[in-house]
Amino acid sequence: MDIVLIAKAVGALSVIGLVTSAVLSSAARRFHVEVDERVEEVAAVLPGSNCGACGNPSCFAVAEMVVAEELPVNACVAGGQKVANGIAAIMGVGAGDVAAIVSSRHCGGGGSCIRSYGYAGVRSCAAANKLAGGPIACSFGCIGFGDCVRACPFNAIAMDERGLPVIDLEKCTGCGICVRECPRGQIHLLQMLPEKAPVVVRCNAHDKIKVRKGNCAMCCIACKKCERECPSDAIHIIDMLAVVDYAKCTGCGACVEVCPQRCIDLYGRDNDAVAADGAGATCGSDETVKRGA
Amino acid sequence: MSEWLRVFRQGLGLENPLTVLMIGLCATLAVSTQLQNALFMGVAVVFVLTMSNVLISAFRRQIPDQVRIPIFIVVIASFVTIVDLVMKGYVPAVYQVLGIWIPLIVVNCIILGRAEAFAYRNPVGLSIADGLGMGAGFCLVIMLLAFIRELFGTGRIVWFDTTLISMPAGYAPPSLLLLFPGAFFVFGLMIAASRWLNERMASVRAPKGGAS
Amino acid sequence: MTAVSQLALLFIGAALVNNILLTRFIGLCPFFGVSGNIQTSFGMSLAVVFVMMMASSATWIVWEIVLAPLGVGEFLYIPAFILIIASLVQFVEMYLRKSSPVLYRSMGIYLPLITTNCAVLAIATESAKPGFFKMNIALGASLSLGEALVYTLGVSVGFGFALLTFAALRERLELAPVHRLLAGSPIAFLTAGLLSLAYVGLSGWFGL
Amino acid sequence: MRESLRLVVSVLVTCMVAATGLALTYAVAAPRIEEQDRLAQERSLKAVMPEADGFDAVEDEELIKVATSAAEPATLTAIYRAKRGGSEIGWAVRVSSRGYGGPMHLVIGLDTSGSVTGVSILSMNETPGLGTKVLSEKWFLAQFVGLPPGFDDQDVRALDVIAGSTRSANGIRDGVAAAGRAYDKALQGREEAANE
Repeated sequence: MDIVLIAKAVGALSVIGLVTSAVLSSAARRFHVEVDERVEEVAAVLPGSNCGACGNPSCFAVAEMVVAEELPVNACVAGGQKVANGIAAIMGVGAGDVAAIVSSRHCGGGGSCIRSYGYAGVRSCAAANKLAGGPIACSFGCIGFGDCVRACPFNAIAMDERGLPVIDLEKCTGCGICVRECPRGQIHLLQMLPEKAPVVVRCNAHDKIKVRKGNCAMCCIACKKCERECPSDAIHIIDMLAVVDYAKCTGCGACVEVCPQRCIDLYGRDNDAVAADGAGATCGSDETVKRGA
Repeated sequence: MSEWLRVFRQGLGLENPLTVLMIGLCATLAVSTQLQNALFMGVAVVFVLTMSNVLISAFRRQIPDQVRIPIFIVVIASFVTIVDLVMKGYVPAVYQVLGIWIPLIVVNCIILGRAEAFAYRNPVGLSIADGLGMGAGFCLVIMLLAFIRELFGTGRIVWFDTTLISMPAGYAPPSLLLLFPGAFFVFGLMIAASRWLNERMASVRAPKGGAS
Repeated sequence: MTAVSQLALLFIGAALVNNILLTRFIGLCPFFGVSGNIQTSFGMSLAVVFVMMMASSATWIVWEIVLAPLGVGEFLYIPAFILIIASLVQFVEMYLRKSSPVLYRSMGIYLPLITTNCAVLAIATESAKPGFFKMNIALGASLSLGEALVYTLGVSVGFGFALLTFAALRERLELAPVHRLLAGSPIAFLTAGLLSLAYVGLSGWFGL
Repeated sequence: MRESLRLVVSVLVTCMVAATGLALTYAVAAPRIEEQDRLAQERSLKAVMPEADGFDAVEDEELIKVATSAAEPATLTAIYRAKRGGSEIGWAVRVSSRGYGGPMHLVIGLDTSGSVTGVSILSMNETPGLGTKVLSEKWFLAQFVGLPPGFDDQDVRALDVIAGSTRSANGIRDGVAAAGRAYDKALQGREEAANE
């Protein structure tokens, strides 16, 4: 009765099945991509967070380029020395030293900073910054909605009770994404410093002193006391803001003691005077808030 | 037997394909304008899911790994075509409405997902449990969604040409619920409601549990 | 109406007026899965446009050469088409991994996701054997290969457009203060509802 | 080589089994499907010509061509000759015209003298609640019944529309007007020829 129909149906479908599976199996052979197993090993050593600090889209791309000798063994900035040594071992090559850097915050204001208007929009620094220069009066300070916290692939940044991002120097790999992500990153609110930088200035303001003091109790008032006090001539007032020259700075901490605004903090990766989470923030802590409020 | 029940209940509650795993949404939102159609869709999905689970897990050793996807697809497609033909022949009115959604069961993420994740690795018995469980989970949610949309969208539920429930006379049905945006709104609120329900059940159980 | 304006009408109709995602509800699985951020959505849209064009032409050719002449198309089109699409996706994935690893990394990882995408199968069936979307094309009128490709291009561009607009919305949703019960997928559904309301508004634009 | 052979064979076997199964199901279901289609067709035509008991499609190429050109801009999809007890009592014309949300497919019944015996909608995609009023407002479709023989576009234009869904209503009016034009050009001439 309908043997013809069945035959035609079986014929049609098996032709399609045959063609597709034949094409697939031949393609599987012809397009077989021989993956150098060293690429897998190198990729395993890399942090694998595709942070892009080294300028490449993904760690897998870096692994392939390192194995193909297009990139040096210590290409991974985020991975630092540990990763560089690991890759060198795999590649059987000497590992150069990696200039380790960490991120730092130049603002101590946070909650105590005067608000210029009430902001109820999307809780992102980038969005708030676009609205009349941001809800805080100081146009150089930290808005505190945590764009850097969300952007950090190594979750090394956390907001503290003052509403300021605190960078955990152990986890920070110096990839620089937080500086790119922060709307005020370009004006050095967040800045990459050498990992051993012993002190950091918790202010980034360049406006007039009188205006600055009106906005925030923790600002640098360019009184030059730190400049006179510093034994190794490492800190200078440039454009009415204290700037540290980390080549000369010996980490004696004299400037931290003498600053009347207590606006300079101890910092640096293995600086034992600094609390484990790299906060070490005297600036903006409770007694200064009381004095400045 | 308890293993069978565990897998079955998993499909209904913990891993409900729609509210929890969020797969197989395509047909759900489109077809849930009438309770009757939702029933047919649910039954079709249960049939196809269970039958393909059975066949795949029965031959799971013979199916070579590299070509398992094409074979799964041909098996599922055949069952879907059987449903398609049976519906076209015996229930044309419903087929008129379900139309495109029957063939789309083949690519419904639930079925291929379960075939790959469960049937290919478990014996036939458990696969049936999983098929029925997942299918029932799908059926439950799609009929609930259809019930809400039809009752509030048209003012009454028509079940095989008999009006089961109808809203009070003065009710002016917002036809938006029958349109596509309505489906998104109702489904979103349904998930929120199920979360609220889970929270309340958890909080009701917790204090008692807390004492021990 | 000249042929070109007919095609343009078909394109705009498929892309905006009858947008497959927001007015036809087809292909929702990746719509909610991938639209977490814009980069993944962009990669997904590229992959969808690429695969849909190839899938539609493959199914159109197989329909004209194998299924229609033999007259078995009526009940074999589902397994045949989905078999073609699945192997096509696997073939493209292998080819991409070999020929251009960079493109593969940005687009390739979405390819397996596309095999289970309802939109690809729906449009492949529609361009080979029109009939389901009676709204688009007059009942039963069959499409020439050119028309099928323009129609598929319209649909896939519409798919990408809807996906990207929704991804942008969802990224902002991540930061918006949302009620704890609605956070996550419920608010995504409500936003999709509003977006689809906008697209449905287009329906009276011009009759097709 | 043996390995890839095993792959191809396994896919092939699955395809063959599936194809046979489907062919058998189709063989069983096919007559039922045709039966349902024919019944659906019958019901839609009978809706416009209640007293007819049989319809057969008109195959006369030349006649269809004239009627289709007359029916522009609506597209005429089919013409059926309605019969009762063997004698011809009129025509059923299937037309698709453009509504608000896309094409609307209608069937218009005309008796031998050319007056409208009924209008019914096969399928449309109008907005539920607004466009669908052409269906729910019973008087709208009923007003076409009894259009005098030889009615032309002006008579149809004179009939009233539904507030809030003018474009859908116009869609239906265009369809009926197209059927009228088709009748004047093609069917009438055909009917005289049959009388001589």
